[in-house]
Amino acid sequence: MKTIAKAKLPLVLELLAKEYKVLVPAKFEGVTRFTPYQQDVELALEENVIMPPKDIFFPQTEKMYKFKAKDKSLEIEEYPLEDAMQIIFGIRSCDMKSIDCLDQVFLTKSYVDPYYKNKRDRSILVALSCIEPMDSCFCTSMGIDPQKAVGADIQAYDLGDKIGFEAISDVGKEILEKISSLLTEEEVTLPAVGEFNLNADVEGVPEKLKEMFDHPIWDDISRKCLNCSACAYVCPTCHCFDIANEVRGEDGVKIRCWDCCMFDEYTMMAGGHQPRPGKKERVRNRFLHKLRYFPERYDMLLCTGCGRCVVKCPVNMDITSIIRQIKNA
Amino acid sequence: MKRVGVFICHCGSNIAAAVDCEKVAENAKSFPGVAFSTDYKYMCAEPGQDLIKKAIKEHKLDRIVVASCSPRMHEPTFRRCIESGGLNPYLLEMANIREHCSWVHPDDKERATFKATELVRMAVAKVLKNEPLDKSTIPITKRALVIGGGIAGIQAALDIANAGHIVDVVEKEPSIGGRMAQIDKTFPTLDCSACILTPKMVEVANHPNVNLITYSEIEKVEGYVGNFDVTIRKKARSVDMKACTGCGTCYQKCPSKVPSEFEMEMMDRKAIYTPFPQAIPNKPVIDRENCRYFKTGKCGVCQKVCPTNAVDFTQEDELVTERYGAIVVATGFDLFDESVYGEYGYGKYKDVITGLHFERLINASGPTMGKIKRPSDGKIPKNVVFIKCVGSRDEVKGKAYCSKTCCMYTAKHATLVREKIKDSNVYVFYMDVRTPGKGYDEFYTRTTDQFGAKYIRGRVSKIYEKGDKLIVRGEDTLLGRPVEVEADMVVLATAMVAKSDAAKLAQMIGFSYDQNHFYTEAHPKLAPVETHTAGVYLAGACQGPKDIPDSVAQASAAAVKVCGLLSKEEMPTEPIISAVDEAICAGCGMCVPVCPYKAIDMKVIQERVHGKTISRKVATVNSGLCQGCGACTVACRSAALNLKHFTNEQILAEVDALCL
Amino acid sequence: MAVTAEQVKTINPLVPIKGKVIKIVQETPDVKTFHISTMDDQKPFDPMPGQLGMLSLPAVGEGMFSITNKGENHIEMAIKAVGQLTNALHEIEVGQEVGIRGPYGNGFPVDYCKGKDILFIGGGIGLAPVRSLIMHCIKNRDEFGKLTVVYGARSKADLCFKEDLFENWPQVPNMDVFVTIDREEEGWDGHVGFVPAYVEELAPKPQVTILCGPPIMIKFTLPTLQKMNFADNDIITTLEMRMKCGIGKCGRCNIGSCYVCLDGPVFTMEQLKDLPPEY
Amino acid sequence: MSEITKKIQEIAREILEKGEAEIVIGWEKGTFWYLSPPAFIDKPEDTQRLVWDEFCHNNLSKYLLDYKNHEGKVAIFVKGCDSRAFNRLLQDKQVDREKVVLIGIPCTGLKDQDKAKSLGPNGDIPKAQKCMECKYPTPLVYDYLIGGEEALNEVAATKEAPDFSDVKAVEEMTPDERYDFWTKQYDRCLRCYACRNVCPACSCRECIFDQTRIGWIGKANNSSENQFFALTRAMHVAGRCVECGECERACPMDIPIMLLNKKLIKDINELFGKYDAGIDPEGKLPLGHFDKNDPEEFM
Amino acid sequence: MSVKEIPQNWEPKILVFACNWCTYAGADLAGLSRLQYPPNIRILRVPCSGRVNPQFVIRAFQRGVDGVLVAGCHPGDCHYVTGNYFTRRRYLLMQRLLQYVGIDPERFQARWISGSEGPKFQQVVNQITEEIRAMGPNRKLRDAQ
Repeated sequence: MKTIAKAKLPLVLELLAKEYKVLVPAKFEGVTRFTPYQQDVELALEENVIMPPKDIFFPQTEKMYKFKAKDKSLEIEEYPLEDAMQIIFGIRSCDMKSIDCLDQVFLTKSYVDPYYKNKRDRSILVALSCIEPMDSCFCTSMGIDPQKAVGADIQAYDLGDKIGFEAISDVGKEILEKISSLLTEEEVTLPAVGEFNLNADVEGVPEKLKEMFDHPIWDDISRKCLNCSACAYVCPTCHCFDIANEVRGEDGVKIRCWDCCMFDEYTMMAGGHQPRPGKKERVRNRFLHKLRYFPERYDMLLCTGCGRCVVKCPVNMDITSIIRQIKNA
Repeated sequence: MKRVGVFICHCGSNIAAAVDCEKVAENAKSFPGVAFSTDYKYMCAEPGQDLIKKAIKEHKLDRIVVASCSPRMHEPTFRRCIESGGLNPYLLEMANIREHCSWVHPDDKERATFKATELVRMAVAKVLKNEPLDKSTIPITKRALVIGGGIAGIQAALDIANAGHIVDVVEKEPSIGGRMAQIDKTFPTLDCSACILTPKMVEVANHPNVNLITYSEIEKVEGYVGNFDVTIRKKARSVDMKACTGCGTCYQKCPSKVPSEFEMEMMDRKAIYTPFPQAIPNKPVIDRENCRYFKTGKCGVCQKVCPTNAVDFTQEDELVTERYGAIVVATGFDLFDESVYGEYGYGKYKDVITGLHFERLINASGPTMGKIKRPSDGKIPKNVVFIKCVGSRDEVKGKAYCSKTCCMYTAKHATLVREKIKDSNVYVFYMDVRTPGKGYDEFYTRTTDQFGAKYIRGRVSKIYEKGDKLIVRGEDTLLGRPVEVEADMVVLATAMVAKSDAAKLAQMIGFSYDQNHFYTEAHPKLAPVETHTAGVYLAGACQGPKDIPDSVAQASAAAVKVCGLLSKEEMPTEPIISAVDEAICAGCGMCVPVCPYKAIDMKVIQERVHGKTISRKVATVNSGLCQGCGACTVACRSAALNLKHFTNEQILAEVDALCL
Repeated sequence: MAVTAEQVKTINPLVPIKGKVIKIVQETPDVKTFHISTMDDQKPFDPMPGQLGMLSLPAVGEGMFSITNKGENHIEMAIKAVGQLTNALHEIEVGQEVGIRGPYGNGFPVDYCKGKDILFIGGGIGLAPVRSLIMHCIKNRDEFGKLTVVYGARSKADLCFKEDLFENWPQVPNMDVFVTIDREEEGWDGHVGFVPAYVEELAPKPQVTILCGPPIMIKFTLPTLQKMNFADNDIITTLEMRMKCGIGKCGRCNIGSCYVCLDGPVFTMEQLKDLPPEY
Repeated sequence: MSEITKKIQEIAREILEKGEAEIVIGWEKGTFWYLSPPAFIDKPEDTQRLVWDEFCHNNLSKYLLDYKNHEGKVAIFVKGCDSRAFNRLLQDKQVDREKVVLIGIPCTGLKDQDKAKSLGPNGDIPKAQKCMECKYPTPLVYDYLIGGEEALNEVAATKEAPDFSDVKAVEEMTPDERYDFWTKQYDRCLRCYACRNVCPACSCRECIFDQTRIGWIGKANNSSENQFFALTRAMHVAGRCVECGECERACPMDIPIMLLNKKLIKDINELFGKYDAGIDPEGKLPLGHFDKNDPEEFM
Repeated sequence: MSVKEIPQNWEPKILVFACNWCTYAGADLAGLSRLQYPPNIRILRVPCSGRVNPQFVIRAFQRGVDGVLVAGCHPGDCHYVTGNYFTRRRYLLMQRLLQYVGIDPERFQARWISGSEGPKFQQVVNQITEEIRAMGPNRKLRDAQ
């Protein structure tokens, strides 16, 4: 395997950054997230980043098209799509899986989302393995191998003081080629992955949930929820969006931005009808979506065990505990 | 599709000299929603207005922007204009391009034109969000309430009654008459107070349009202008007003003696009593606290002696509720509590008295039959000292304000002492002598020059007893030396203060009062008898220290306001008022205290939530009270309150339009 | 230039094409039908009966509406004024340029209905989606059996498509139209009463029922239909949810694992029974 | 199990068994040792889930808004700050005192969750910032008091009132530095509204940030809109913030929200006289009344 | 563009929220008296300074004004009795808050200008315009457009 000392990793990134836009996990203004590589970037390789890579492909706010509306007339103009390739370095297995989930949503089932596809098509994904799970991690419970990501162009391995690279796709091979001068070929054995603190047994959960729509468990689970969207906005798989406009006089821009099923306005209909009026309905929909509806539709869970929601929820809504409660119900 | 018409006025050359009006009109054509735009020499003139009306028809305009002078000038004009053109008058906005543009930027036509264009764009953005508004009306109950039966209340009641309206006068005491009834003579004419007051009292009592409700208090006031629902507590008189003939046998025979409030406790009355001989109604009440029957259950003399069986011990307080269109508050004043000035020895030395005591002492029907005698030993005083500004103009111990009447009544007292006791000496300690009023200064001059009262400018520092004399020690600040006067009697000119329960009544009705608890007029100059609560007016000393002529004048002024109101069947209400979106209102009530007009109440509404009927509180705006200031809209965090014609949406649209 | 459903998938499905309103029909005090063409007077796209279109006044918003009919050069949408966008739509005039994209959703199972007697039950604005299928059946009259329409509204003024109901449709061969209003009113000599009761009273014998209207009407009509021994997959209805993207991505119109914009809006009773009752 | 935990379990059980309330809201242990999230208990046997420890941060008063239309009574545990929140809700007329059973807990201060996470269970975990500045550690209103009245004496308030040193540090920056500082903070705001939803001062039925039809705020997440959100929210909770610090704790992006709120608290005290929110439920709010002698700076 | 850079031909745009009864009348009086001041202000008429929601002020900065003035009757003279006392409280706080987040104090100001104070209106407008002109365009709180 081709390796490089961790301390020398910036050389690799530096080299790639000459040709590509390189996004790396780094601490940026108080939060760890994927950040364009610069020399003074504060790399964050110890733990997974707080903000998942979702917003690289599906930004929180994205311009769709612009328009000019005056009296009876209307002009619509699309923005040109970018074509520069970008490399995203250091995506963990859980987040690689989340990109798989997002691909399902945005690229399959009759329609392809062109905004997502464009960014996805010009992204080269370098996955990075985990050896020491955080307290809140439970990716293995979701069937994810922390050392082997799905969909990567290159799989990078955390080897302690070194990083190993393995090309998976053709593009991956090309990239590795470009940095080969910096790498050393050597035999490596992958370090063992540490113990997981959190676990969830999802076996049979989607099926069991088919009969649990009216189960009293939802009253119980939902009571402490605040109906904020912290969980959804840090979730690597949550993908709901709203389409809104920003109008300044005659000129306007259609934007799409993240939305969340916890909000009242999300399903509120024009006449005032609200199909999911309260906490219970919304919390139930959220977890059914993750654990039943999404598997029904796309044959995979909409949770990757990254544990971000467990950490960030102000009232400790813990999906692993909810899965346990479902199992025990 | 909304169709805005824009009309740019040249105002002759007033605007056109500094603003390129044609260009502004041309620019406006490209603003969203503008269907027609033009300019004209004089928009407000008849041809200009016709131009607007014609354009409304020809171009199917449904809202109008006029860019001209200040809306404070011509908004009513153009509202009428578009109304006669078939539009709701509130579908008008004005851009002020004269006072705010051409007149202040005469030398930079380019930028003035640019500014005018922007002002028009803001107005267009706003008018697109204007809603038609309708003036509604509220009915007026043709009945007035006067609270307080002193000279101010009597005068107001008579004026209202003479104009043909029904008026109820509520008086707390058993008789009307108030403070003026206690006074002996009035300055500056020295005519007898009773002689001029009593006929008024009789007149008001006999007036077919006036109902006197004495020995009664206001319990509760609800509603708003035109429709005040007032609950009045008629205290139990224990005497059947219908049966009683006022013969007086009962109080002649009553065994319980009580110090008379009317006589400043210098004389006794009975437990069943009329406050003074000329009382109206001249029918007694039983003072239950001091009545032997009510205290011990034994006695009942009055009942036994009453020839008409009018005494009724079983009477109870009665609450009556009546609706009034307008209220005049004329509750009068109290006197400052002089005991604050320990150095004057009031209460300690019997011969230190107040002005009002003095009024009773010189009154022919008073405790001394009009002879000035010392309360302590009944001797005729030789040396009388008057001290002015007791409690007034003294921020530390008393009130900061000037009590206004004391200079004159002290001069009056001084004159009377000199007149009645030929060999007397009168000393007046004063800070200033203030005599603005017709004949007032002449009166004061007579007091000093003709009657020889000695005025000493200075404060009194101490009064102490020496034998049967009172030593008054002070300083003559003009001569800059201490003075000491050996006095037989000292009269304190105590300040007029607000009634002790003044704040309570103001809160009940809902208008404001100042830090001294005098009632606050709506405007110190231009609305001196109005309160901030529509339909509630002020008369007399409840608003601030006043003498009789001022009180009477204010009472008549208040009466005119009432008559003006009651002369209408209904009153139009301003449609630019706040409105509550009940779906949003959480009922927190934050809007209530910020409303200066008490126009916001909380009400309970019922609604269905998840198949269950629940009730919750929401704010509601009383359209009769709301004046459209919009304070509530900012107090409401969730924007459940919005001010019509100046809505959040409209103001945001204006801000946005400015920045395009 | 008409865009086919297939073409739409190759272009950006989230960006509307420019269209214009060529005709506006005031159906009831709060319902208007808008006829929409492309700028070069073509049909914006060719919808199947029951499919949806996303209509926008971009400065105000975008909304999903059922397409009530298609003409040679236009599509029609009947829209009730209930919110910000629909109120704004009610203010526009002929010639207004709008954004339009679609068609979306599954549409009615036209092939399944072929050769069958069809009962159409509609209430209020609920006739809007049904009308597209009625018009399709009329245009292809030979392919379908007997057509029966039972339609009700609160009052006479609230009846949509009056011209169809009283003039056009009654003249179609082998087609019955029954109209009812909730309460008696002056100038109405037709039937008075609620739709479910009227259906029971008429006792038609169709093979397929298309049912569309306010939830309360559906709730009370279903037992009647069940009494008539209908199979659940022969009762067909349409659902409404708040929608934003129209292409099954944005998430909000899900009912269970279905997206109404993509998998609906047409559902059989059989399908609905498998879905959570969150609509 | 701590003494207090035992007592709160006992009292909760008693309240449920006697039918004094239908539901008791307290805290239970969460996923990690440093989390004690809210627990809703309606069966006496479940009361054993309840705990009291140094991580019972959640301000339970906020949940009373969920029970506005609930017919029966609700019992909640309140620390000092929670009781201030309860008073605030009373002041906002959002709760009915008669329908709530308050069980007071004299609080000796909670520990900082984030520091606990990084220092581990054996670390010397400092108190949470809000607790170091707490002026009212004991409940101001309660029906029951854990540990009885004498427990109140044991819990002494912080000797000194908060010195606002953190606020002053920001005040001392230049305007551009301040703008930079806050822009960086709010650039990472997700507008998830956790701060609002957890805040007991936010009791509106419909928040203006949700009123898209009026368009107070755009849906887009950008610097400008996020700062509109921050400033508007700060003004809306001005004079109403009970310093429970929940907004800041709830924020997934660790934005120092209390640094804004404290600025307003400091200024209200300086401008309009000492005022602590949630002390007197009958009192007037700083922005709900005025004094004619307020400072005059606009002449 | 750096915060300090002033583009050519730039003119400050200043929004004045003026109460109808005092400041608006004061501005009218300035006009009647032909008191000149630079044409950079735009007056937005509100019934009372108490109607001015702080959100309007932030919105104005968002949309690109360079300065905001809230002006009303002197305390004690409010046409609506007490409106401006609330204004005073609200904007004393708001002013500090805006400064705290980095808005330069000159950008947001509040003044009492009565209907008789035409000259004062002129003087205030002159002063604010000059102050803001010296500072250059405001970019703080601005949305990207």
